[in-house]
Amino acid sequence: MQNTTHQDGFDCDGLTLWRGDRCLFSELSFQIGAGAAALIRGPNGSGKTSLLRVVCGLSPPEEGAVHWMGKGIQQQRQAYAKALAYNGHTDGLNAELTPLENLAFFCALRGSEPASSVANLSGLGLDACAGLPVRALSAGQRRRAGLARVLAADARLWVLDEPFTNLDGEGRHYLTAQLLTHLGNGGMAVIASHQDLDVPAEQLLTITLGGAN
Amino acid sequence: MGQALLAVVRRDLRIAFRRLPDLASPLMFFAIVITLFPLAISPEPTVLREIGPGVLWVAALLATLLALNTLFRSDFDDGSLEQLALSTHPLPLLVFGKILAHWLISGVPLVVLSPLLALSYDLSLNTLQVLALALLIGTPTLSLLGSVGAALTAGVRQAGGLLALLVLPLMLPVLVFGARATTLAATGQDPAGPLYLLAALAVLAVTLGPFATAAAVRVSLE
Amino acid sequence: MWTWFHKLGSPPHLYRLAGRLAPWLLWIAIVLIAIGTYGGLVLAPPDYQQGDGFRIIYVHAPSAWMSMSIYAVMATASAIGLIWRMKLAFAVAAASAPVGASFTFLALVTGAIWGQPMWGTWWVWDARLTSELILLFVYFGYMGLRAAFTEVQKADRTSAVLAIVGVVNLPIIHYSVVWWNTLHQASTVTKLDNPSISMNMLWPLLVMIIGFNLFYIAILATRVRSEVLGRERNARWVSEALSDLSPENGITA
Amino acid sequence: MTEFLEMGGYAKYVWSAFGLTLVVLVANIVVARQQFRSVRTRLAQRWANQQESSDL
Repeated sequence: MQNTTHQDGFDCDGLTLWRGDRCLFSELSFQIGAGAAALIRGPNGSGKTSLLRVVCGLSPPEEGAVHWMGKGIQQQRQAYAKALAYNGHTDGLNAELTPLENLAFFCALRGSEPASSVANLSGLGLDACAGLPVRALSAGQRRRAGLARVLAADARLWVLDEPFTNLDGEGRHYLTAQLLTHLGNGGMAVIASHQDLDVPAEQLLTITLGGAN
Repeated sequence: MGQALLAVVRRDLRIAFRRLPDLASPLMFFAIVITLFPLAISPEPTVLREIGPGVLWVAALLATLLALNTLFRSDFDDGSLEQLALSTHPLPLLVFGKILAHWLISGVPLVVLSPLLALSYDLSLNTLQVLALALLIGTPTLSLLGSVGAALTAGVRQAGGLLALLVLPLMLPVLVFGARATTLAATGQDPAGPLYLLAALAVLAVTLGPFATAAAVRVSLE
Repeated sequence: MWTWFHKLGSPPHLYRLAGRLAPWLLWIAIVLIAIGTYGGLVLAPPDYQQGDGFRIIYVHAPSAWMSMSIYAVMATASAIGLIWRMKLAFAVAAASAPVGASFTFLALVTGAIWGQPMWGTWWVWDARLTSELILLFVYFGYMGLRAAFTEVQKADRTSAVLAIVGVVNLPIIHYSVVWWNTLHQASTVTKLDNPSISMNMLWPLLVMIIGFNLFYIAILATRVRSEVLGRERNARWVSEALSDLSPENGITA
Repeated sequence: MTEFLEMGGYAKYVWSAFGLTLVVLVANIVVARQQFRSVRTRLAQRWANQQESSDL
């Protein structure tokens, strides 16, 4: 893994992170350019989620740095936030609000069009429950609503934590299709998942955690 | 910029009104604490007039403390706090929106409710007005200071006692000046001095508070 | 100059340096405190107003001073830790908190003992005593928050924010308590002001303050070593430092 | 000497204050050393266990 910072892409350089007593990963470096996706694999507790949170800039690594377009993300918090769409284990949706209200809130925050969020909801088959509070939704529907936010954000870099969990076959198919079009338009993605991504091999970079310590 | 602030305030108010019991419990608590003291001390109007201002302010402080739990905890648990931290808008602004919404649903009802309850302490009309004004100036500071503690303990289970220990010392100046202003009014003197000091605290809290709370949110999300 | 500051940032270096310094600092501190006590109790003349009772100032004033300066050290170390990401700065803050709390407690009780003969009761809501009491709550709040997190890094950064918020608020709290105290001046005539201090009363006080400061740094040195070991337990140098399993004491006293 | 001990009538206040100071100072020393020693032995054992498990 050469450590040169990729000018028009995303890269991690020498990342080291400890969780209490365990070294989750050390000297981890990888980079992806336009149209590429990084798949983070590894057994449970191997630090996949922690790595994604470091990638988003939510938690600082012990050593190493994350670069976007060749510049450290800490120096360009606003620009990186514009380029990033993150969906963690919890889908970031308030239980009392409906999926539509949640999406409208995030679109207002991002200044993007709420209309696109409605389209995504229907695309993800959420029309039926668009009016129900999120707490009444099934785990799969909640996951779809969370992904609807990612789709509505039209961000260049997707960071998704186990996006396929709780999704049925049809949902998985829809998400994979969206991912391929996203990569097709020069987008990038860092995805932690147990399932395989059927993304063409030349666009896919697989990183396995958990073997390190 | 202002759009984002309004969006956060609207969202939090909508959530709050969907969970009315959560909204009402700090106010019920405020009322109950106020009715305890006459039972504990004495129903004598002269006694009540003397302890009234102090009791009302201590009850207001504790009610605000109770209301703080809902400020960040649910957003921390369901992941929306992460989304706020990753937003393009500066976090202090979004956090200020949340605190503003929190003040509207916990502080303002206190300001409205306290004069009514203060009647039971046989306080004069003028005192009630000064009490309401002092609370109007003081409760934003309570929310702003309290939000730092709420953010720091967002990830901690059963943080009730710890939150009180962290936040009450910070709220003491508001208690001292607020209670003094009300007592001065109750004894027919001019409460202007402490009110100005309360206002000074409010200005300080509004300018510095959101940045401290934003830093606390970032740290508790790490 | 920066190399010194940077070298302090390397755990093994600080660990060894603190190990060497701690015994000397402690001995010097004990000697100074002994001299100060002798000066205060024997050499200094009694106060014309409070008689020999005023001698309590030789322990009350230094511990009150330490309680505030240690919190300032904690806040500064926390700021350094957050801004320059120096883990050892957090170790200093973590190590200082219990020592600061012990001095605050000491200042509180010696203050109450000092006031007792004058006021006839064990506790009076004097401005300085009340501020000391609030400072003790602030210390407990800091230690409570730090204890709420199992992970050291999380505890460090969260308590650092609290320490900085605290240090900004403490002066405001103190002056609002003083303001509040002057309101009720009429009821309690007493105030814990320092008696007029002549030179032969003053030097023991200065010696005591220096002694207390050195004592704090000596204790800090040993406590920081424990914190550093705890934080760097997976580093190679820790296994080397532990390999000589002879009980190499932090403090030989 | 007894006159000195009386402290002009303030004996119990002055000596209790200085006594408490001594207690707090000694307590600080003892706790600091105790903590240091327990961290050392705990880590030494842990390091020894690691050596054992890696030698297997």
